[in-house]
Amino acid sequence: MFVPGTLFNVVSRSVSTSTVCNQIIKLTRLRVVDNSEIGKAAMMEGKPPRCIHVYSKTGVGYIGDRVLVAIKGEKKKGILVGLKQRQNAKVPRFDSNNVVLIDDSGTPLGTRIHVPIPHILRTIMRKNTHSKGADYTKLLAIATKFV
Amino acid sequence: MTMVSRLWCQKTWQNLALAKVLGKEPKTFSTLVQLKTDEAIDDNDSQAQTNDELIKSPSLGNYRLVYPEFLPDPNPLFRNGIREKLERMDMLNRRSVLSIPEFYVGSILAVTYSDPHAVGKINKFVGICILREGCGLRSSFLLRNVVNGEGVEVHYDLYDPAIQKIDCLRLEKRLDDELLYLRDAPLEYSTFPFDMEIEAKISESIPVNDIKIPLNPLPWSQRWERYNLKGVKEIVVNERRQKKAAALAKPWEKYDLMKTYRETIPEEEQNEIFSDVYTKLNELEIQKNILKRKYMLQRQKSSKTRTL
Amino acid sequence: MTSILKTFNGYQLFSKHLKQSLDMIAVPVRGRQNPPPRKRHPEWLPKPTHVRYNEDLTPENKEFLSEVASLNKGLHEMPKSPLNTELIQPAKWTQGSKRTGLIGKKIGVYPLWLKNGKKVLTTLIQIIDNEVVKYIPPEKFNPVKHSKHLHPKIKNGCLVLGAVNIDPQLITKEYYGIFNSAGVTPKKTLMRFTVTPNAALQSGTPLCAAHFKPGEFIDIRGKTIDRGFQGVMKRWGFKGMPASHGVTKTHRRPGNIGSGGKKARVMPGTKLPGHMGNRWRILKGVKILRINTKYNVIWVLAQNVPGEVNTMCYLYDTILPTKKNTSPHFPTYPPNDINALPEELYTDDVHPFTEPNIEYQSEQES
Amino acid sequence: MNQAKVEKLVSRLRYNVGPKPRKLKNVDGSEGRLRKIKKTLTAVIKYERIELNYARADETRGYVERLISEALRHGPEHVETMELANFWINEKQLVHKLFKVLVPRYQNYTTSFTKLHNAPCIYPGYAYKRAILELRGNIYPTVEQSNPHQHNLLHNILLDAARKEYRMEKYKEIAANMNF
Repeated sequence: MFVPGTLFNVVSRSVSTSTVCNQIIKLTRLRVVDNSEIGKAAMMEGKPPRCIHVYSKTGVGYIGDRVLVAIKGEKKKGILVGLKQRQNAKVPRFDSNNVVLIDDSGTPLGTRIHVPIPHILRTIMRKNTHSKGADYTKLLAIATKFV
Repeated sequence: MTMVSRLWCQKTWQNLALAKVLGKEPKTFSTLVQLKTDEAIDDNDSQAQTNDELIKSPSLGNYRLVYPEFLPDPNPLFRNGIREKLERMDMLNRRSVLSIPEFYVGSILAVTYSDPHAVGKINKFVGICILREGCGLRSSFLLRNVVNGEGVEVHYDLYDPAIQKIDCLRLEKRLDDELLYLRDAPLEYSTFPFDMEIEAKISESIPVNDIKIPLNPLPWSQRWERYNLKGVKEIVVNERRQKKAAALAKPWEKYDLMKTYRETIPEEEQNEIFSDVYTKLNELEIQKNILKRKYMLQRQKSSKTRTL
Repeated sequence: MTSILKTFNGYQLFSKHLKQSLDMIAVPVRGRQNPPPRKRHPEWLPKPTHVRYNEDLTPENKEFLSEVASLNKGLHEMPKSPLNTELIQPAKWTQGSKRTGLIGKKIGVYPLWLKNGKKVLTTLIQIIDNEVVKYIPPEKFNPVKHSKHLHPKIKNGCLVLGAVNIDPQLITKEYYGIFNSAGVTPKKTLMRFTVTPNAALQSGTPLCAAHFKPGEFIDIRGKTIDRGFQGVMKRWGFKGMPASHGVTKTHRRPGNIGSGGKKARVMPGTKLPGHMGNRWRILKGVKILRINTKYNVIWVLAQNVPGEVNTMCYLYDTILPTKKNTSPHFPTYPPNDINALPEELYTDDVHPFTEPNIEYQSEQES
Repeated sequence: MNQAKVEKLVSRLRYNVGPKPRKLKNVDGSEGRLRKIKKTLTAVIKYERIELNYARADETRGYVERLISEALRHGPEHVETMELANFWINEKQLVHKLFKVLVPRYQNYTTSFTKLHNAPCIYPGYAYKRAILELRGNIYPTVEQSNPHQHNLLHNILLDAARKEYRMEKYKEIAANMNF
């Protein structure tokens, strides 16, 4: 998965960066799950984006939170659509930390999300749309499967 | 021994007798509902054994495996007879509304539930039960499946009233009590189709699936070499991790008789608990069986018509 | 010599000095001006004058005594009970009335589900054998007063309640005397509740869980779990210090506890290690969700009722002004009508387990 | 709230079991703790009555009771029980005693199999709480002393008379009811 440089970097520190606490904090590696050009290219290259900021007061990202990611040398915004950490009853937990890239107005960069996304995201996205100026419900429209 | 008899004077004996009298709980005077779990067992004149019939009857002996959540937490700091009784009554009331099938870790379940985030839709999740935990109304289970190439796990409360239906699609056990290692196994081992149908029951006893699963290469979510797993093909780790696992192993723990005692509910208490709920559970089981037979008959008929 | 002294006295040369010295003896008291009131033994609780000892009874006699003692249990069997149940009339609740509370036993915590599908944790409190032991009218009731608190002008009376019947053989003669005069079976726990005179009850009146209604708010007083001597991290939630980065021997310590300079002392009230728990605490404004009248159990919407499971706690009508109850059963639920109640009482928002599954409907339909 | 373990089925012990195990200070941790208990347990089965430290006696008591109840439950043919007996009893001839002497002895017991008495501290010396742990039904004279003159105490004589009177009244009442 990793290119040799990254591999060396990780091995030399012998510290895994974010799997232990399973929280989305700064420098957590995320997985882009939409079919946006930049996202696909980054995942193919084996350089998954890192979270460089979480737009919440605690600095810890939970499901539906907005994050700023560093992807292929660019800064992009994204929405967390699936987490690895333990969730409440009836909210699914995923095997990877998934993110969907959006622009400033809330429009997704891709046209399709190829993993399932949780039902609870509908409520969260609708709620966020009201409070902010951006419209996040477009993200729900490009989802292929809800669980 | 001589010393013992010399020192054992009249006074200590009197103190002992007094302590014994004080230690007796005057339960008979209270209008509390009497429950044997509450009672202090007196050293000298303990009560006679519970009736032998219950111990011998095979159906009650099986109940602890089928309905483990009816047994309370063995920690004496949390025990209370009345609370356990009320909790059991609530559980039975819920079970009479929703039929909860018999299932084990390793069985494949389908859960239909109503979701406030998706109103007016049928939400159904199918998956393998990889964990069963909690007791009483807190009991819950964890289902795992792979959807669109992504591993998904959902946690459900067994007595949640928003659950509309629970079906056991394939009733079987695995070699381990928890299957959390499926997270680090290839995805095909936890992939189950959403349109699976209920499999016909072949034998009376619960089949044990003795499949051995290979694990993905490192890194893993947990140090599986330390868990003494039976359902996993040989675990390959480096020497350092092997040594550490060997150092942390506790092979003497299985001989610790009091540890096992403090982790379990004794048989006499189990019989009291299950004889309390036996009649109602039995009724529910009979109803369930009738419904199941009907369903099977319908399926057979429909399959015949299809083949014709 | 004496004559000389007498003459000096006669002149009163040192009178001023003498007076001054007398004044100096009456120096003002240093330290706390208003010390907290000393603990006073309750008037209604006689002090034991003798201890229990081994009576050396033969086993047959022991059995005989417990047989006789168990015959005289319960209110109805009491031949001398002064209670006349007809006299308990439901009075009218007025503003400022205060009725009695209950003595309960915390028996556990488990979840209930609300009608909207939300899971809430509830604590179960059982009301065991609660009976009025004594009423002390306002004239005779003189509690210890804390000088810092404001006293209400209306003086309240006091009800002594008892809970959990015990074997009379296990208690001293003095303790038995309290119950004998009231015509009540001896109780394990006693507690006093201040009440207004219009909420007075006769001794021997049984109280049950139906004293409260579902939906009412109560305050619960209990003794918190005794955790022993604890450090600042557990006791006060301090952060401690880093595990590494050159830190030695101070991973769970408080660090600096005050400034130096002229103060040169630890400020009163500084959070330090010490004994944690085993204190009386009141949890205020807890909602009652469900009541079982058969087993006398109350479900309250809280998972943090002070105390361990199987310890006693005391329930009062809440003092929070916004949650105060305006239409309670006053002075208590009539004990003769208990059979008229259904076994389970719920608030409107609780989902009883006997009801069908919760299904969420879309807003247009509903 | 944790689920109780269900794989193993155990009989209830007929004494009040403490909520937590004692640690019994040992450098080897829980393994060393078991080794300590093994020694005491072997001694209890061998001598049937020993005097020792209270904490260790109380801790060992549970293990003795459990071992005997397991032996009663499954018998010597059961492999796991034999393994347990092998582990716990250091002197192998005592394994035979467990299955051939103790099991028949406790077959019809409704009380606990062991008894724990408080013992006086040794003076002079450290005031450790001491105890006597014994198997019930042993051959030694009883540790407890009974008052031989109990029946002649005044209150017992009075109570005897009262009891007889009370019973007579009861019988009379019953007889009167029978006539109707």
